[in-house]
Amino acid sequence: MVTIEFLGPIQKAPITLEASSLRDVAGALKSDSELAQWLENCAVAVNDTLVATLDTPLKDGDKVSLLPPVCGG
Amino acid sequence: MVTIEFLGPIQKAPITLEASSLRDVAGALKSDSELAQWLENCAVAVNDTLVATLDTPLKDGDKVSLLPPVCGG
Amino acid sequence: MLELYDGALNVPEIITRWYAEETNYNYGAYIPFIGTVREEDGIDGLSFDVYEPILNAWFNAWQAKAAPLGAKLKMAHSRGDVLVHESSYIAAVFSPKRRVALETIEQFVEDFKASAPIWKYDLKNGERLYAADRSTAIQGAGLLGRDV
Amino acid sequence: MLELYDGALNVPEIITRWYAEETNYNYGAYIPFIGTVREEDGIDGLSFDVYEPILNAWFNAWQAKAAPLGAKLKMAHSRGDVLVHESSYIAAVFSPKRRVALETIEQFVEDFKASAPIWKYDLKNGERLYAADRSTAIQGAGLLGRDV
Repeated sequence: MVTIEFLGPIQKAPITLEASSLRDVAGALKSDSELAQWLENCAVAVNDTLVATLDTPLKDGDKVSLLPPVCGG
Repeated sequence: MVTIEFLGPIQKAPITLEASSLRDVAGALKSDSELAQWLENCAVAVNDTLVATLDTPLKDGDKVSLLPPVCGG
Repeated sequence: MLELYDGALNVPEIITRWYAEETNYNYGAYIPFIGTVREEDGIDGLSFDVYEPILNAWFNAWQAKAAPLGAKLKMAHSRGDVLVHESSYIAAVFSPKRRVALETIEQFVEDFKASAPIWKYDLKNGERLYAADRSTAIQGAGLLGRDV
Repeated sequence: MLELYDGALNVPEIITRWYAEETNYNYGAYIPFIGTVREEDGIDGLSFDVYEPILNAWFNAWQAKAAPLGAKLKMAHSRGDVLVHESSYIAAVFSPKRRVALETIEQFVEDFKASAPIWKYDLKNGERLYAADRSTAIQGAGLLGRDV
């Protein structure tokens, strides 16, 4: 199982699911209509490191974070 | 008479001379060997305003200042 | 050094402490950038969420990038609410030379705005509203929205 | 506002007073640039001559140039001796927007180095030596050396 957490303004509790790569996560999240607006503009981190490809492998216990558009300062 | 003052590192007391333009001042200062090294790299102000031409007219009581290379900060 | 505070920053304390801390580092230039909440659009203030693990990694990467230039970076940011005319952000560079300091502070602040995992909300009429229109998608965002 | 001091600047006093002074000016960014004397080439410190009338005119021209951008400038500089690890120069910009602040502080500091009528001396072995090799001729210099 991997945990998906939603940062900042995405008002959603973490979820857990079975996934062996980010591609599996993308497939699962697409069915959630609440998230549709966020998938297009969120960056993704695995275990707190930003990643660039859906082929990123995942293993049991990994944490996937969705980071929406930022505005610090 | 106009007064010529020498700013910063030019170790020289002010002098007064007759001049109707900066050209007259340039002519007079060239005969002063102490000043030779400074004439090439000094900016010139008349009554505390920087000027760009030797044709700048001067009148009685004007102050001409020589400003050597600067390094504030 | 990265410092996070609940609520507004104590700017005098921070910028003078940083100045004192570096007395014996032989720098020539110190440039703090101080960000203050402007009164505009009728807001009472701003509020911030900060995701620390990635913010720390981002800051440490910048510190490593500045080190070969002889430069050091410091940063402070608020969590939670910061009212109008209070300050929420300080980024600072120390370096031996002025050109490095001027170039680094600009790049550091601009990359901060584009990349640091911090989310801003307007405090207005008792609500906390995500500042979506002023926010920037992090480079590479949209991964999960691509065709699988 | 332009402030001149005999000897080293009291940096904490100046940068925090400037911050407090502008609390009610609705700026978003405050960037002070602080210049500190580096220990190098065996100097004990630096010493400065300042020609106030032209420095004031230069500063006022900059203030007028910054005003249409909504920006305000402040500056402090030392006269006389400033020892190693003490500070001699602060230039600061306040502005509503960060881009204006970052661009203005850079241009203001660079033009200061090229144009402000201030002369620097190394304090070394009891002597006060003009820093000729680090000095810049003011734009248009050399007028009196041209053929008459």
